[in-house]
Amino acid sequence: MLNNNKSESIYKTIIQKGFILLSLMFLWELIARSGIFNELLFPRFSTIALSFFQQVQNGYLIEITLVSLSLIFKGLLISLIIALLLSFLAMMGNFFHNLVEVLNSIFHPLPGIALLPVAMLWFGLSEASIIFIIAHSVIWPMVISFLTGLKSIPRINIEVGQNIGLKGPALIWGVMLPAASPYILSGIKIGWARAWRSAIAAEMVFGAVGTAGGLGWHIFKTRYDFDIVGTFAALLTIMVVGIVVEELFFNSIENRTIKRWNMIV
Amino acid sequence: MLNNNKSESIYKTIIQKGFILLSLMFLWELIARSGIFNELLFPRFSTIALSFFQQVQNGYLIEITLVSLSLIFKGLLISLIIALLLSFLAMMGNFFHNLVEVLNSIFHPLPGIALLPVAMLWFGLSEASIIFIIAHSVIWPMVISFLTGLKSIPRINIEVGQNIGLKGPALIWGVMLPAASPYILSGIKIGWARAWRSAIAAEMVFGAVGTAGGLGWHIFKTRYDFDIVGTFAALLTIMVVGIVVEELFFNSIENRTIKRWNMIV
Amino acid sequence: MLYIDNVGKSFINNGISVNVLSNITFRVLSGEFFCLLGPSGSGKTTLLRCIGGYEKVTSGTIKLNNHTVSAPGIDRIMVFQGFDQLFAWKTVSGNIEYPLKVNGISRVERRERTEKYLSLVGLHNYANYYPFQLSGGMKQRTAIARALALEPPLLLMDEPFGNLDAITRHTLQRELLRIKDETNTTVLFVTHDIDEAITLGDRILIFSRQGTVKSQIENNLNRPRIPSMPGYASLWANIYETLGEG
Amino acid sequence: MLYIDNVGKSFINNGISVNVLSNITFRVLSGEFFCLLGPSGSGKTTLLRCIGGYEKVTSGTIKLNNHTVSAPGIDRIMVFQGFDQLFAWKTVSGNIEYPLKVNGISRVERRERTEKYLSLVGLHNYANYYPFQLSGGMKQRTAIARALALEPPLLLMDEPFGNLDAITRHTLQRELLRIKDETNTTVLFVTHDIDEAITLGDRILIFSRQGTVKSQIENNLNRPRIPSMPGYASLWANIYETLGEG
Amino acid sequence: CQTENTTPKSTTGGQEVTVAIQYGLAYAPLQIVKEKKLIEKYLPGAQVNWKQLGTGPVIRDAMVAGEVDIGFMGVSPFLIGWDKGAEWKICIASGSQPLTLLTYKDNIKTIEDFKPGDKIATPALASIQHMLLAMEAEKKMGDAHALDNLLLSVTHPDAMAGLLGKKDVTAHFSSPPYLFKELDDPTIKTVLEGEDAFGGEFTFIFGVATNQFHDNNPAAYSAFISAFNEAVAFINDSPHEAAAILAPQYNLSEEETYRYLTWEGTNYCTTPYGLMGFVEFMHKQAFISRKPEHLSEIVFENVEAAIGKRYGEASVIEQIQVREHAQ
Ligand SMILES: Nc1ncnc2c1ncn2[C@@H]1O[C@H](COP(=O)(O)OP(=O)(O)OP(=O)(O)O)[C@@H](O)[C@H]1O
Ligand SMILES: Nc1ncnc2c1ncn2[C@@H]1O[C@H](COP(=O)(O)OP(=O)(O)OP(=O)(O)O)[C@@H](O)[C@H]1O
Ligand SMILES: [Mg+2]
Ligand SMILES: [Mg+2]
Repeated sequence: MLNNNKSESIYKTIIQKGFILLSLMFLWELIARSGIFNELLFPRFSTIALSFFQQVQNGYLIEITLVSLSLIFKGLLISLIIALLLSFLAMMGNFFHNLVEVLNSIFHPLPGIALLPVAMLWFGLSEASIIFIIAHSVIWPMVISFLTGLKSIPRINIEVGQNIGLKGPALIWGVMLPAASPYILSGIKIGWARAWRSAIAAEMVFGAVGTAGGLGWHIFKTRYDFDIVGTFAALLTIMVVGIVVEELFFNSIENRTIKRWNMIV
Repeated sequence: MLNNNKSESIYKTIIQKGFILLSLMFLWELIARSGIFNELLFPRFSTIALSFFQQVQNGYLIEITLVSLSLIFKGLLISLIIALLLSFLAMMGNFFHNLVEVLNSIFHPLPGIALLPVAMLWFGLSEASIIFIIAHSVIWPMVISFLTGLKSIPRINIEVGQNIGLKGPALIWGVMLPAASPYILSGIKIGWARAWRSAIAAEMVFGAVGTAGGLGWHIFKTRYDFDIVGTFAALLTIMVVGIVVEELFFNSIENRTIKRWNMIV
Repeated sequence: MLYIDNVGKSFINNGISVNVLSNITFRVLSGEFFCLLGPSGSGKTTLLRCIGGYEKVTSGTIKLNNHTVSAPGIDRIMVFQGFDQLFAWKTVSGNIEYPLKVNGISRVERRERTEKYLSLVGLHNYANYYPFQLSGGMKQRTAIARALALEPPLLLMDEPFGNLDAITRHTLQRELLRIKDETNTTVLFVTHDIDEAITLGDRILIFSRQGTVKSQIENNLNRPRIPSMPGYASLWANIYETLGEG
Repeated sequence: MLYIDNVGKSFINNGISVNVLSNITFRVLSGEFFCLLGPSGSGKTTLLRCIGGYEKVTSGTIKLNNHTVSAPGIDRIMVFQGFDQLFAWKTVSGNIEYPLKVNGISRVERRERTEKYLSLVGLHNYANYYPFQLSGGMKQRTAIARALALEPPLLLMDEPFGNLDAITRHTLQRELLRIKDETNTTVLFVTHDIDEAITLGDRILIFSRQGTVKSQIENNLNRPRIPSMPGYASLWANIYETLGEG
Repeated sequence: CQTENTTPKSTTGGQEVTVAIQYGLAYAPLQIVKEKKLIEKYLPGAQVNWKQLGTGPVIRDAMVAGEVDIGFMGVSPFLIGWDKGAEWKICIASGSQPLTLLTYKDNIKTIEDFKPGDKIATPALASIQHMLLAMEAEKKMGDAHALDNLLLSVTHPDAMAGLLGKKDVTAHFSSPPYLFKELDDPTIKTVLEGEDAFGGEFTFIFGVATNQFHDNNPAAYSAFISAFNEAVAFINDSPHEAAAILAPQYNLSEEETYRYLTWEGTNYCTTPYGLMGFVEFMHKQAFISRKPEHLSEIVFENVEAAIGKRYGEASVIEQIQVREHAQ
């Protein structure tokens, strides 16, 4: 039942994942070709792939992806800092804990759209507004993950940390962060995916000035133009970036940390 | 540094949280009255509260909230089941683990809007489409939480479980679920808030499915009418429901489980 | 009953394969009380985990009643080393009762057995405590009670009395021997304590620091065994010397 | 040096306040080796945790060098009971070195001390292992090395040798005594083992099952103390009897 | 609420019609059809499903997926869909509303006064508002895309907030009811009227039906057309009564509703104006890749008949399908 990943070679994982991806593409193509769904709404995978590669080749998709990625990166960084601060604050005492809990239960369920007027008032129709919306989407689930992680650190880890003279930020950095690292990582993983989603959604709402839009703006446009192949090619871009980041970034961090320490099987 | 919630009375928590809420309201009122923001965009809290209570009193807000809650509840239930199944599947072996990882890295970052054409094809203009969109929003962060939780269960718990003869679903139910319960709960918490968000967003895009619209549709309409007080009254409803569920549901579950077992401080 | 045949086990540590057990061969007869003695890090736990089915051997075979061991099973109940083997979400009595329930034992008998073994380990006043509310020794005793309550044919015990005071330890040693005779259980018992090995074991297998068998000693002293009895001191010295050889 | 004055401690269990320690009074002199002996669940760990500053006493006071103890501090290094006190994300040597780094000890001296204490506990070959790759006893030894490397004025040790074989245990007992004399450290040592208490302790405090002081015994036997020396057997019998009284 | 989505609902009963309705005064006639149950009046026993939908693209997706038989949309989304292969045609015109470009900046008198850094809000790219702006740009600046870099796509409420905030939105191509609210602010003034940009009158909200529905359900189709015609006539004949029916739907008072229904420039009219003008322009500017050879490719026969065809020279109504200023 319990599988032991360590003995499995990395190559095997890559081959298996590649196989899974190919199967999914094949399945898509098959369904599209079967004609049970209207091709206007469900184009063939091969058509999408073609359009994708054309637009990659001429640089357009890469360009707009970089625009979105830069937004996401900024949003994620700000969120990470705020979420860590909020979580540590909550660990400082009951009052702060209650405060963070109240803030989370108030703001977490609020749709981003709800903050548009506020974002507009504070940041105007600017990049800052989109980053604000991204942060709102990322911070709260991160806070839940981080806080659960901090609260379930084995007591003895903290006690040993206090014993050797660690306090405040040093204790946080030296003991609490590594001890809660499975939660921290899963919070960041969730945050990353959420940031994509809300960046796309926010770009669609806020629009873009002239030609400087990102992927979200592109999706909005292609959807408006009823260019469904274009929309799917943009979505394919998101998927590709998602897989690359998962494999290169998150998996390698996990292998160097929590997997190496046997904190996670 | 480390606070001990157990010694603190529940009353104190409630009083503190009430105080925090009142301060936030007061702050809002103050900012609105200061006139630094256009009142059309940032109405006074008292105005919002008045409208809120009027609409609660005449039953309208309650009615549409119930419509949304019913959507959310269905979406959450389906998501919970699917997320648990996917997570357990992933624990069954490397192939499935890779499959679930690939699915997550593909689908998690995809904005709900991307699935609209597909939802339309599969579920038509029905409640099922909105539930599908909600599920897409909820399942993936849940899977990350659940899977991290399952993977970080102390090995010895599982070994004792296997020793006493537990296998498959019995092992999952009897040992793995309780052992991973802090993660499971935090996944459900995240899911709950996500479900709100995506229900609102989906209703705004899809409109009112069936006869009566929910809160999302109401927000769409009030925004269209530029009835900013109405929009905020609807958002206030979401906040109130959020707080009530956090306090009555999640906190009482935590107190009966992970806090009681000292799995979480 | 239990055949350990030329067993070897290695772990990959920092990319290098390290031999932890090599050429372990012995057999445990039905109804026997068999002790494993060895220095810290000599592979006692690792061997017990292989027999329990929690680790795969790298070479050799382990056979229980002529079946090769491949997975954990209710026919070999293990008391693990350490304090964290209790289910944190169950009370002391819940921890003892739950495995009985899993194994289809009736509610009435479950209650009975739970009470019996709780008293045996001296925890009848702590039935409703959760593990985090227990002392180290109390956790260990609960784990022992849980294993005994299942009355298994083979009991694998990894330093179960490691954190108990002399009095409690003597009581439990006595009780364990009594229960073994009553239920005809076979016991494979890991200890680091020479006195304990002599007091309990019918045979004593001594591990070297390198994870090989150094010697196997028959212990024919009459029971109950006390340090002042003839032959005890010489056996003790013998074992101490064997262990110390390095 | 350390004054324990009429200390009481209670926990709330299932809504009821349970007294775990009552009326504990004793003092530990500077440079003394002080043993706490008592049955499982008698409150030894709880008292040590109060002295360490991890728990608040319910009544009475604990004073160290005339300051009331209120929080953990580097002046009292604790070896906790159990195997899980290592940082899972650091190797064996990392676990020993990190606290030295935190306390501003130079890189060179850190290296030196780490090597010294690693060898002392016999783990020089395991410096790069992570805790999950260690046996129970090896984890315990790492924790001991970590505490010793800090060379603290007061060492609080909670059954540190609980899971070690006789040979290793004897070596470490000897080394601990040597280090204590060298550095003039004060040691407060919890054990459940009568022999260990006699071998190590200048004074031995015996706890009753109810968490009160039953008696305090001066141990004036000459060192090194071996079971066959005059006075050992009678002291042993005396302690065993005191413990057994219930 | 069932999932047999592959077979369009319209083919099952023959007496069933699914209509998508959007929120807003522009769709007032449709609301009247719904409230007065006019389809049922013309086709007793008909099963009418009303789907309240949020946005244009969803209506389009739903029609393409066969979930909706009749939906209302602007002329440009319709044409883009048709261009991409959606099997639908215009079944009725709904009318027009004032479309006006507003700004708060004093120094902007015509569109040529916009500078880089200014932002002009339109609901979407390729929306009617965008087309009108492009037409004006073509006329005044010689390049239909001259202002494209200033365009900002935001919804009307957000654009209005931005304009009233006088910070982020320089100009808003507005429509009722936002137009009315924005004009309440004395500092906001008109830069361009839609009709001036187009060069004549035009209708831009159309009812669109799927070919499948039209072909398979002629009775339901014509019942809908009759119902809609009656609704438009009703609004034009008895605006007070219409306002009374509509007011609760839009959370407005009766007077306000009446005011909006009868605002200058509002015209509920089932005959299309300016249709081919948009076709020409969008084709020329490559918003669509092909042009209908004949009107019948994009409108059903009743619309074609309403426009009429006078041999020899174009009829009056035929003439007003094209733009006066088109080169
Ligand atoms: N998961 C593992 N990965 C790598 N090495 C391991 C692992 N588990 C155990 N070892 C190594 O195996 C050897 C034997 O360990 P084991 O736990 O069997 O010893 P033991 O005899 O039970 O010792 P103790 O009396 O201290 O518990 C040790 O050197 C240890 O480092
Ligand atoms: N967190 C806690 N909550 C409630 N009760 C506790 C808690 N910690 C300890 N106790 C109780 O305090 C008593 C003494 O426990 P303690 O751990 O101090 O014993 P000990 O003397 O160290 O025993 P051992 O030798 O078994 O480790 C026990 O009865 C235990 O149930
Ligand atoms: Mg061991
Ligand atoms: Mg203890």
